[in-house]
Amino acid sequence: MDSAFGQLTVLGSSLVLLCGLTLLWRRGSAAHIGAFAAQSVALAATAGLIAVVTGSRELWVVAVILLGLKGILMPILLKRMDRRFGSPRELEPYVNTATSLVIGGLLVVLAYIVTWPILDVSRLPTRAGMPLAMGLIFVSLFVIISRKKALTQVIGFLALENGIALLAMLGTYGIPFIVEVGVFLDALMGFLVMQIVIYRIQETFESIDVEQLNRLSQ
Amino acid sequence: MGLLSKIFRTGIVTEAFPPGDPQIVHLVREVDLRSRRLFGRALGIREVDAGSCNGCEIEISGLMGPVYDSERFGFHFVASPRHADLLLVTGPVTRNMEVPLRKTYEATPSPKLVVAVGDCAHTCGVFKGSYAVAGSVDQIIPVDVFVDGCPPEPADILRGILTALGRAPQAS
Amino acid sequence: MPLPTGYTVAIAQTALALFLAPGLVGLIRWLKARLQNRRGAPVWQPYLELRKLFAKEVVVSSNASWLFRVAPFVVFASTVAVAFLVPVLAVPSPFDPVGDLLVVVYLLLLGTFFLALAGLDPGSAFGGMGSSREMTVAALSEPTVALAIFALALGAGSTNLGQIVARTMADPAAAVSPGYLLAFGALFVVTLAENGRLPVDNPATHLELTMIHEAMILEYSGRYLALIEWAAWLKVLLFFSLLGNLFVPWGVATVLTPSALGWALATLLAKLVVLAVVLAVFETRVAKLRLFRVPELLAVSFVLAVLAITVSFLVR
Amino acid sequence: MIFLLMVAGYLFGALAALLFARGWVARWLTAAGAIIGGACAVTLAVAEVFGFDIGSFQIIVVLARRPWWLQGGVIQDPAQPLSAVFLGVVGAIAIPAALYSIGYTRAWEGRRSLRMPGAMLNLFLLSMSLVPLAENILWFVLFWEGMAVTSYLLVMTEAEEPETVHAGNWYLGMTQFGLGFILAAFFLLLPPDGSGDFTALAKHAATLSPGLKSLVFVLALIGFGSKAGLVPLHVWLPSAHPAAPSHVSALMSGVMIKLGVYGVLLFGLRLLGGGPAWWGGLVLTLGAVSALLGVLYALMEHDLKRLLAYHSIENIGIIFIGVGAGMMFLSYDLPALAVLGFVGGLYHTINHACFKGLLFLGAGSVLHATHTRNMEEMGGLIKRMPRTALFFLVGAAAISALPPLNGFVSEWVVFQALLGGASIPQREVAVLMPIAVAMLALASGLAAACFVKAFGITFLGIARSHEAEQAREAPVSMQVAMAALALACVVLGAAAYAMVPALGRVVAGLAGLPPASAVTVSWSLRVPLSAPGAVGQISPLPILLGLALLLVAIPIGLWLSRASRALRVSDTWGCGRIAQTPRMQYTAAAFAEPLRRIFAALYRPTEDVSIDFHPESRYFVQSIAYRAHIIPWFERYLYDPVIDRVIAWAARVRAIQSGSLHAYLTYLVAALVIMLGLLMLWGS
Repeated sequence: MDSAFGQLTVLGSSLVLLCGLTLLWRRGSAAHIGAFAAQSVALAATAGLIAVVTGSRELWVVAVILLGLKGILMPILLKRMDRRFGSPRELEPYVNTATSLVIGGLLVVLAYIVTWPILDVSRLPTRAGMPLAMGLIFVSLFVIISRKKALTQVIGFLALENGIALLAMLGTYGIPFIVEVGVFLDALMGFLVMQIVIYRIQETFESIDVEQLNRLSQ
Repeated sequence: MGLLSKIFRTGIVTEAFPPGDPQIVHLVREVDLRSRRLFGRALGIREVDAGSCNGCEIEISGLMGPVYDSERFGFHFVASPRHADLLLVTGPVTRNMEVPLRKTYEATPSPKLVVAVGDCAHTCGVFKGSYAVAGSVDQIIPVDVFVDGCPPEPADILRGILTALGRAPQAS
Repeated sequence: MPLPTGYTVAIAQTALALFLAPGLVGLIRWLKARLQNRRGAPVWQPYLELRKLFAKEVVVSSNASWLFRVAPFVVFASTVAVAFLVPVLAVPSPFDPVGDLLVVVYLLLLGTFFLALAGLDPGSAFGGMGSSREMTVAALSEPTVALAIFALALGAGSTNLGQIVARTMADPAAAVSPGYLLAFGALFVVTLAENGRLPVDNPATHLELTMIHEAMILEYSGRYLALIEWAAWLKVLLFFSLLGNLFVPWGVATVLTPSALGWALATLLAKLVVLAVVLAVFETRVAKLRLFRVPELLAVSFVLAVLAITVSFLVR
Repeated sequence: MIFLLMVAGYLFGALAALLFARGWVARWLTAAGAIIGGACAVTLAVAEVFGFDIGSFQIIVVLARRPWWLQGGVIQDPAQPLSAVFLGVVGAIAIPAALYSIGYTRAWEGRRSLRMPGAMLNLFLLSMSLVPLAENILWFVLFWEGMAVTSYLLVMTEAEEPETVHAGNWYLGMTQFGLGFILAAFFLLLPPDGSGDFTALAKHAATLSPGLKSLVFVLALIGFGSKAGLVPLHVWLPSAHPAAPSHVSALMSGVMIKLGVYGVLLFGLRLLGGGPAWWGGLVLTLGAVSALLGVLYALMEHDLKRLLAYHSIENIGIIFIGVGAGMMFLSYDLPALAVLGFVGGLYHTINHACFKGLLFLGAGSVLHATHTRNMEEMGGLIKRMPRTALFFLVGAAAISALPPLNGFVSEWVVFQALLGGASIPQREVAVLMPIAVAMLALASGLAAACFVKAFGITFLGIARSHEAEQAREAPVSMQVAMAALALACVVLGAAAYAMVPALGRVVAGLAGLPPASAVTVSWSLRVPLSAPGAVGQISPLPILLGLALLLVAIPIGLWLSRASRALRVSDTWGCGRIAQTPRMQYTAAAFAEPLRRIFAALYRPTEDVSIDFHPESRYFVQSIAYRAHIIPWFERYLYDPVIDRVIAWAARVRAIQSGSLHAYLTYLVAALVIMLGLLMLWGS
């Protein structure tokens, strides 16, 4: 029972991580938004799975919120934002795609190395998924660093938030409900702020290539 | 997903031969029987444009499309004359294409067939007598069947190919 | 009635693989034609093509050397040799200790190596282009294959195919473990790349400049072409059997009774059909990648393999 | 006895070259000496490794012990099997190389005397044979230097070429640089009583602190790594090896760099007795990086011999991957896996000597026939040099690790060792193994691509130059030499049943590895090759026989099924173009173009295309010149700054350079006084 549960959580976490890696692979905004939506759904499913096994009612609520907010609402908002700005393609990133993917793989390995000490002491059946969550955090950070388009960076930020949520769920069977909701709201606020900033960038530079911001320093 | 549902909504579009043309149906059956012996109902076709106006090419590409779907008879267009059993030649043979046409014929392993498609290939059409034209296809390489028309319809081309198969030497 | 011995079964399953290979490719083509709303050629079309090619004359370039004439035989022999090693129907085969998964991979590379050389032999620009691209793709898919093997070996404690199959059968939970699924994903992408399927290479293209596999064999005709085509089809079948029998081993016979073998044959056919449907739908959905985006696809499969390994380390 | 005969053989060869200098007598006698020496070396090695008693080693010990300052003699009693392996490698390549030189040096008649090259060849072989037999510092360093100097002189054979001089300078610089590190490592190990005996060193090393041991190991790794051609110490190799005559290139690439491997094993296992895991990790990492970078740079080469030299870096990398994995397993107390790693490394050492020797001899035959090393000027040689082509093909398949040849079998053993890496308890270390597996797999895949290019562009297609059109098959002696090595590639692959256990015995007992009985494989067709610790099994011989059987069976099957037998010769298909010219073929540069673009981050390729248009119209091109360059990272960013710094410093020192003899004598005296003063201070 325990091992099957553990396997399933690892599977769920792998899916969440793979969606994060898709951000590095694909170039189109539509693909990025789709990957993010899929990631959120997978995350919600993992949360639901843990909720079923642990019988935690709070986690149920979290799963539903995740599904509604990140799986459905945010992708719609993102799509709307995407439609406002012309160029649907990612600009040539700082690191080319194949190299990014290999770096992504190595980051996951790194995540394993740094979480091993935790895994050795943890007795939770969900512990095996934690390195993957950590990997997602690294990968999302890498997305934010290496991609130029503001929209991609926003998605990277949201994926990062997903990674943190996943890590919290796996590591503690769900953090206190109030904290979770707080983080969600934070993320939502951050998202809205970024949306406004992107509009401003777009208006000022007629492009959402964040490299344009370099011109501010001149 | 959208693509898949569209595929299923559309359904098979390949047309059966028009019922009013019993001759073709008969031909198909007959040739099917005969060609099975030699080309085993698997025919590689190499198209050679020896100087046509591309009218015939448009009809030939219709042959490959879903409506006529020549693949159901086991005909497929190949990328090299080495893989081909039949050359489908169009247009009057221009001086520039004379040697290439001959080379293509040479490059094709025997047994091989040649079908000349379109009026130009047969008589040089309106280009007859031009200084740029070397002659009709049969003046350059041996032709098994001519398909007349300017341009001929895909069904005619198909009939021509089938006729050529009927004339093919039979393997023992 | 005495039971068939291991050797009989091993030879029979190789013959079966050779026999089924054209049918499998015919099925994929038929499915793709249906997905393009065409009627398509019948499933047995490739058999007819083979028969025709064996009856035809061979035309050899005047620039070609003996290597050009030997290469089809090497390609065919190496692929058939692989067919002896891959578990198609029953495990453990008496040939199991002869070669493990690494031997399978490198024997296939042997065929690719000779085919690429044959592409360069007649001195045509297309052949060189095809060889260059084929070797590039083959080299870049090598690390993924090695890591997928590593992941499988970690789970099974062996690189030998019989052992991997036996191990997965003994522990069914392993088949749904993330490590296996990720390795499966990685190997599936490699299957596409190694067999020249979309989105890496279009098996139905007529445009020389977009070709990979086809460009190398433009010069071949008659029985040589037949051998090369048959070997390529057999390779598809072998990759499918690997995917089907290593990751979902149920049905593979472990005892050589007629009923077990019959059941194995039935499940094998079912697995092949399922994979053929998956491949046909996938190929209909995707467009061919530019050559210089192929490494990105292979990098994806590489990352899948890396994940498979890191995950397997923990499950161990 | 046999040992003496070996020494005598080499000396005889050297003497013959000095005496006769030219003509067939000189060529034959020089080669004969080397062949006798090589044959004796092989006999000694085989006897030692496979455990035949020929009672020869004892004699030498007595002879060598005589002078007091030798302290222990040349050869230990009983000899180290590890030394025997390397001795055997030297001998095994010496024979075909010497045989080859008979035909190869014939082209020198009238242009060049055989005196120096012939004598140096034999002395080079002698010193290489003696390096692994040396049992104390003095002898070791003496032979090591002898090897360096003789090989330097051999590289300089064609000193009239400025390129050769440049290569020689690099070589001399790097080899002396390496020697400095080796000496430093030795001196740190020197026991207080000053005995330079290896046994004494090992005993003294056991008392050293771990930090000092690590320092010694790193120094030795740098020193021997520079000889082996490990990245980033490899820069001399691609220029020095091709500059030498081809049979010498074969010896340098096939044998000499292997002594670097011997040095690392000598220090790591015998003298220091194993160490912490990071030693192995360092060796493994350097090996993996060398393997990958070696093949990546090889892909960009169009000079056949330079391409092969870069592949030596790759293969040394593979050997070091095996050795490094072995050292890591040893430190984690996984002896069975450790044996597997070392066996893989040693097996690949032997195999690489065979196929790289073969490939260099093949490249030499091509050079001999076409007078160029540039692949872009070759093509179609398979028709004019069919036998050379066949042998080169065998070597190319072996180095590409294609079954059933020897390269595959030894790479398989290395792979198996790495796959066993999952049993390393420390997981953050264990992740090194899959990374190494991926790099090794990529390297071997790229090697296959590279050799399709090397063989395909050189031998296949149409001749690209007049020289290639006029090429003629190599003389018989050269063919025989290549045939022997090609056969060795096949046999060594099939003989894995004997080689793996024998090599297991070789490393047994070193640094706490388990005794020989732990590694046993019986000789039978049915019994697969598997070693303790390995996770898989293969049987190379049935693979070989099975492929051969299928290759015979398929044509028979075709014949029986009455498939058409008609065959017609026609033009190459080129979409109907009128005539084919050699320039329509793919070139070496074009072949590697996709990979150059894919690995652009490493190569940073720059292309420059200049088109010469017809004066009347820009639509007609008269000529196009295309040049592509890649950035030589190591030369530009590692060595050039250092060299510049040294030259700048030297310019400053030049101030004391007066040209006056008196001044120089004053410097000497001053130095002497300072040294004595220091010594007195030390004493008190």
